[in-house]
Amino acid sequence: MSLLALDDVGKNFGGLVVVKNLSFTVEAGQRVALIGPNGAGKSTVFNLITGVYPLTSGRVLFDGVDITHLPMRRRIGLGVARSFQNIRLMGHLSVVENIMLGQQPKAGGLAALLTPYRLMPRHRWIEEARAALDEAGLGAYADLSVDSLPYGVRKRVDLLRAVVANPKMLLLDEPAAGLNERETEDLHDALMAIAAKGVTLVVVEHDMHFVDRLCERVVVINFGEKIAEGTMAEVRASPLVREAYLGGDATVGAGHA
Amino acid sequence: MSGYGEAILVMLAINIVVALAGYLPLAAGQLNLGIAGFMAVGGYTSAYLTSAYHLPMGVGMAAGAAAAGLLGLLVAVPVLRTSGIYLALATFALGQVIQAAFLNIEAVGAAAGYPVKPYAGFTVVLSVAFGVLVAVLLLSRTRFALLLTATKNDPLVTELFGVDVRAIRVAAFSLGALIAGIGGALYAHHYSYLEPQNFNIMLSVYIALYVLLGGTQTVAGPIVGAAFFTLLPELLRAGSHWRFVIFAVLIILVMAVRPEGLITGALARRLRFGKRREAAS
Amino acid sequence: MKRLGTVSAIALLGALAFAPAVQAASELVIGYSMAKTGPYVSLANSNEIAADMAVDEINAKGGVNGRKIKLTKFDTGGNPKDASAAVRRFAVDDKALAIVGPFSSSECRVAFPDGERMGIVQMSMASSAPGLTADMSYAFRNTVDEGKVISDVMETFARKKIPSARAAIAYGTDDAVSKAIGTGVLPKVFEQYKSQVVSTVDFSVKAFDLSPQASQLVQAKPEVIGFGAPPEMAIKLATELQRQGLKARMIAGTTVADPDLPKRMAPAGEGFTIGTTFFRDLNPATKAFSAEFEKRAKAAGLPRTEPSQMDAATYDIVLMYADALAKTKATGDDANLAKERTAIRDHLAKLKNHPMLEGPISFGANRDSIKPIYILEAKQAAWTLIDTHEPK
Amino acid sequence: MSGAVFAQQLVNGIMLGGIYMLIAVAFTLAIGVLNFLNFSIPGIFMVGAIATWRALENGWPWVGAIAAGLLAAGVASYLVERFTYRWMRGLDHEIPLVSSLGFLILFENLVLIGYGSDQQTFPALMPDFNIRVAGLVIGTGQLISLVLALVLVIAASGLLERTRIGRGIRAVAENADTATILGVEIHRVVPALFILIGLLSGVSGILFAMNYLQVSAFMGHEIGLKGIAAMVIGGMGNIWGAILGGLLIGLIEVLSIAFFGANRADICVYGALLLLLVVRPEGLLGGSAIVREKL
Amino acid sequence: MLEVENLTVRYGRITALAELDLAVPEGRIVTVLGANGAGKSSLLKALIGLTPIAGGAIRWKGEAIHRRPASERVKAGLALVPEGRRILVSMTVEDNLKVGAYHRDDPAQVAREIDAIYQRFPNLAERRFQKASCLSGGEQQMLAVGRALVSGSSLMMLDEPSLGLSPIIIARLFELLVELNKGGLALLLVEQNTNMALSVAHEGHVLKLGRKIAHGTPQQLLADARLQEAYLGG
Repeated sequence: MSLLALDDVGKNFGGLVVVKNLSFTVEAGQRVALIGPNGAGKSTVFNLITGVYPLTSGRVLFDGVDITHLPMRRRIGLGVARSFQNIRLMGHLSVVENIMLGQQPKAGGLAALLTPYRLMPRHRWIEEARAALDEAGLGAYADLSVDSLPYGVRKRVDLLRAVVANPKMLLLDEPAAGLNERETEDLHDALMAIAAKGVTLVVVEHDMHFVDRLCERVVVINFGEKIAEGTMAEVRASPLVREAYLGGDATVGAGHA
Repeated sequence: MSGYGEAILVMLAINIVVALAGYLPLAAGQLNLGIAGFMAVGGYTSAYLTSAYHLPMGVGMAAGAAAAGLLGLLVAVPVLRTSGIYLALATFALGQVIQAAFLNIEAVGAAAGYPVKPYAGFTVVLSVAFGVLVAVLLLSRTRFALLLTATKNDPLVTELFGVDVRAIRVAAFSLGALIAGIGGALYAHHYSYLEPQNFNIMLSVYIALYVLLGGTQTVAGPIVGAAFFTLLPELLRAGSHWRFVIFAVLIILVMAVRPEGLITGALARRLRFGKRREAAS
Repeated sequence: MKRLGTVSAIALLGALAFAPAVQAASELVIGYSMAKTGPYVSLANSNEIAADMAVDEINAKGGVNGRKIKLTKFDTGGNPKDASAAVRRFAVDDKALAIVGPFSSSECRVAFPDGERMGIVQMSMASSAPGLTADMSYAFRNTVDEGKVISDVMETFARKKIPSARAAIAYGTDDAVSKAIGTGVLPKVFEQYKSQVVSTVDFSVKAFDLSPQASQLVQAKPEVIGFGAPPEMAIKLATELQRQGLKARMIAGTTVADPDLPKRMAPAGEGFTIGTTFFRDLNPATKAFSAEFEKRAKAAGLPRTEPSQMDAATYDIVLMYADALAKTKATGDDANLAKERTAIRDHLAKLKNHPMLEGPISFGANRDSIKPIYILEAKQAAWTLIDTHEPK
Repeated sequence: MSGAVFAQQLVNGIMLGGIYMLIAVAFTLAIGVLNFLNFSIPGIFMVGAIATWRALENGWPWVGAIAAGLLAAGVASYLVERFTYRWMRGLDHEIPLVSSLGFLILFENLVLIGYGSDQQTFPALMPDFNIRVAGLVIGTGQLISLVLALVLVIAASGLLERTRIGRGIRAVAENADTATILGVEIHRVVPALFILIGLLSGVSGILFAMNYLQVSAFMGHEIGLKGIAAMVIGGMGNIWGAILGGLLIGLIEVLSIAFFGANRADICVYGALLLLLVVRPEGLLGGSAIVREKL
Repeated sequence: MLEVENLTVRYGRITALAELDLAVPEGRIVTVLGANGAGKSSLLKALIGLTPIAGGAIRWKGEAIHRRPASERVKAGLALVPEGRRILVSMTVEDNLKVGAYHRDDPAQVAREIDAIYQRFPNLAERRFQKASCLSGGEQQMLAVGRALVSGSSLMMLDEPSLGLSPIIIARLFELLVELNKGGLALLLVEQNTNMALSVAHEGHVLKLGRKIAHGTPQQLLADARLQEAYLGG
């Protein structure tokens, strides 16, 4: 059984069709990319999976459960986590506190909510969050405001915050956008390490080189519809994909696919 | 200690309690302009139970706090369907309705006011206020406080980390109402007299000002704000009637220079982190 | 920054906590709780002139018991919490023997229990809400019961055969004194004088639009309208009644005793009749007082220079205190403070027909004063005295 | 209650509503365009009336005194823009609110120092300023202010709808960045709007003084609170909503006083506001208020 | 006509554009290509004055304009059709066009030009008094172009005009752009739709991570492997 299955999913905003008859599945442990030109509806797909928007039609199944009508927070409880295209860290919290927010899905309970952990410097939440930061090489930033961090670091904190929830599936919205080559390389390694722990990755990304190296399978959408699916090489060969990206009749860059 | 000093400390203590009542919802991004209404509920409940049924003052205060908290819970559910400026206006309307309601309740004297028998002196007021402060400080060290800040910062993302944002908001609002009830009960028993006119919109507005001026990101914010509003007019006493003019100018200037309030989370962190760095070196 | 804040806050608290508790031992200290800022400022800030006048007169004559009187002042801004702070400062820090004020009923409600706990006399010059001094022993008011005042007005109407068969009541509903007059005093007085109450209207004392109330009164066509609310509301109602075309005489107690009122509501207020406890042209003493007051008020740049009933009451309170200090041989020494404060209370409680500026003053069972009531009628933008009721 | 009195009460309510309208429009402009709950408006209202009163006391002719009042109100509002909104654009919505409250306290206390807390008598333009038809008394002053309120609001609405600066204001209201790239000078449009808000508040204050023949430092409080209620009931940001809201609040207030007594009037007025906010936060004429943000 | 020299744009510590040189001669169509995050939008925002620049210079008709506010740049003849079109949806179609002519003082001429736009886009004419929110995506794009036209500009900058439009509408849009260019209007076209953009442009620049990696005529660029690399990776 697939970990994630979108079944004939559709989404309209007013009269505007953003996602249409979209079906695809992701198997547990896979690394899948969702690509497509700007405005193709990729982020909307993420928002439909996490429940930010209600579906207009179709179903979403996760880990065997029909989550189509579950509220956002319940889906997260099932093991979905995501990062954000425009980094959405909490500016009023420190780095370590942002990471601790990521622990929320597994913290649970009223007692956990009301434990004055900040008076207990050895409390396991803090220890865990610091350990996670140290492991990611971000330990030095732990007590700073996120607003004061360089962009690359903020991206990594955003990712780490999603990872500490121990999700079964991680949705990454343009993780490499705005990173330089070095940082992109580090990100690749970090994601491979996460995947090695059995976490399923679904990535929206424009850097095709990055996608090619990271993902085993690619789903291409344009105008909210799936136009191709397969390995990166297969997808590159598809005339529909070339048209979507480069427009017109695709006669570009011979020999590069 | 001098009599005047005691009187000012009592005022400060009560103002800190009500500032904390305004702080909890504001920390979750809710501007409650009806705090005075919840104070009235707490004050009148405690006053009535202790005066009409001769219950001990402690029981009365607890009942007052519970009544205010319960009312907060009851109104939070419908009122928190609104947000931002709508919530501020809804709570403003709520405060006006509560005040007007007490003007019509003859059992507690209506417009004539209600004398309150059991007296809470300097020590009682300061101990209760200290207790509230400790409780809020403890609360501010919990995950609940973390979620409050996150809810204010970015409710959507907070929800995406599995948090029931609505429940957090309702809890913050009701807890604020409960603390306001304690503040109202302290007022009632210390000043021995309640009248609905005391709990007007300007009181709510001032309480909101305590918190916004002090800063909504740490517990120190409302305390500094309440101290600013309580002590500054006293310090300016020499300037007699110019004092409120100077005071108003200071409000405008402080908000211009530090729009996030006098004490921000970043500032508090910098101090803490700074200390740690000093210790390490 | 935070540490700096904490440090300065502590320093500030320290400064407040150990504020001036020092005065020359040779003076007898009286506290004066005044409302120089806040909602009552224009009624209350002229009181200070009267209080200073009284002190100056006493000290010019060599003071009391060979010592000068010293007035120590605290501005409450009309705020009950500050009135409470004032009592504490006077009683604990300033070692005052007695307190002039506070001004409003709301302040008295809070300050009187404090004074009771600390055992120090306070005497209000303006508070007239009913029942404020019940269950107390140190709380005095140099004001009279509104029931007595309004009853005297009706008495005068009966004597002078002014028509009052059809009566109406208009009162403020969110102010203790106003509401007590409207729901307690006026119905009883009208019943006593066989006036039929044909309409009762109420309003918020913060209201600016009284058109709905006026419309109801117009329909009822009363000959006399009993009024209970502050002077501002009297002006508003009189103006609105004139606009809607009702000619009826309004009557009221001391709540509207503002010397400038006829001028301020002219021409709508013609015939407005009130009872009050002070009239400037009564006798040589009141004329002299008014002249001196006017001089000082002008020098201080106050907008109103004619003394009000509260100004006269304040003046008399200081003089009554001076008299009590003399009679009880007060020294103001720390050791005897409590005893002397109680002696002052006991002396004042026994006062009977004590001759003062306002007339002979006594204190009744609840330590509210009993004194002559002057019935004034607004004629051509000024008050004229039409009757006097000496205390029985 | 007889029919005649009821009719008179309806007239009273509509006239009172006329007073609330202008101030509700001032609030609605600040909210609708700038998302700014501008608490200094009651202060500006008062400044306009007090300045006119002072000028009249000093023997100025009516026209000059009214001009002085308007000037004072415009300048006061411009100061508020200069020291609150301009510094704090883009921050949490409560922050300029705090500063605008600071200005309210400032204006009131300056007047308190200058002229005391007394309610001052404002001279009447003429002795009997009323129209009497079929037993109804209609205050000419109130009628004029109702008509003038409508005219001014229609003019303001026309200004927003048809003029260049009006289009600029609406463009800024919807999206300041888009307005910028279209060449709208935000640094001119926003102060212009504040001056417009100031003038509306000032006119409202002066009309109030002419109707009720009184001015005082705190005259803006009650009317300001009712104006906010009127604005919300009509729909925040909607000028015609402010008109409707003003009339409704006036009628609710007068009729609840007539039927239930003054004690219950506030419960009725603010209860209606609370109910509306819970049931239909966008107000009677407002568009949908809550838009889900984009990730 | 427009010359950009050494232009650098930073957001905080992130460099969005580094030392970019670029020129749009009179009457030409210049296109700037690149994947997401290449800095294309930042370039246009800096040119119109929405984003402050960290270094370099922007010259318009020989005059340095990079310190002037946006409103003056629009007055001088620059117009931007922003990404996502940014139609003012609470206003009518007609008011959107009039806001486009905000700084112009010749109402009669503006009215004539608006009429001309209606003739060109009959769909807009039909809905001239309706709220712009009821327009379809394609109509909104037409309105955004029309709005830029009535500003009386001599250089129109377009940020991803084909975004979210169907192929037929895109084709119509580009026909229109060519036609406008023939009428003398210079265009600076930022696109991901590479082929479409290159089919109309006189010259093109390719950006990657804020730096220019290629420049040339459409033919040169189409043959250049670096172009495809910028989009689909190596």
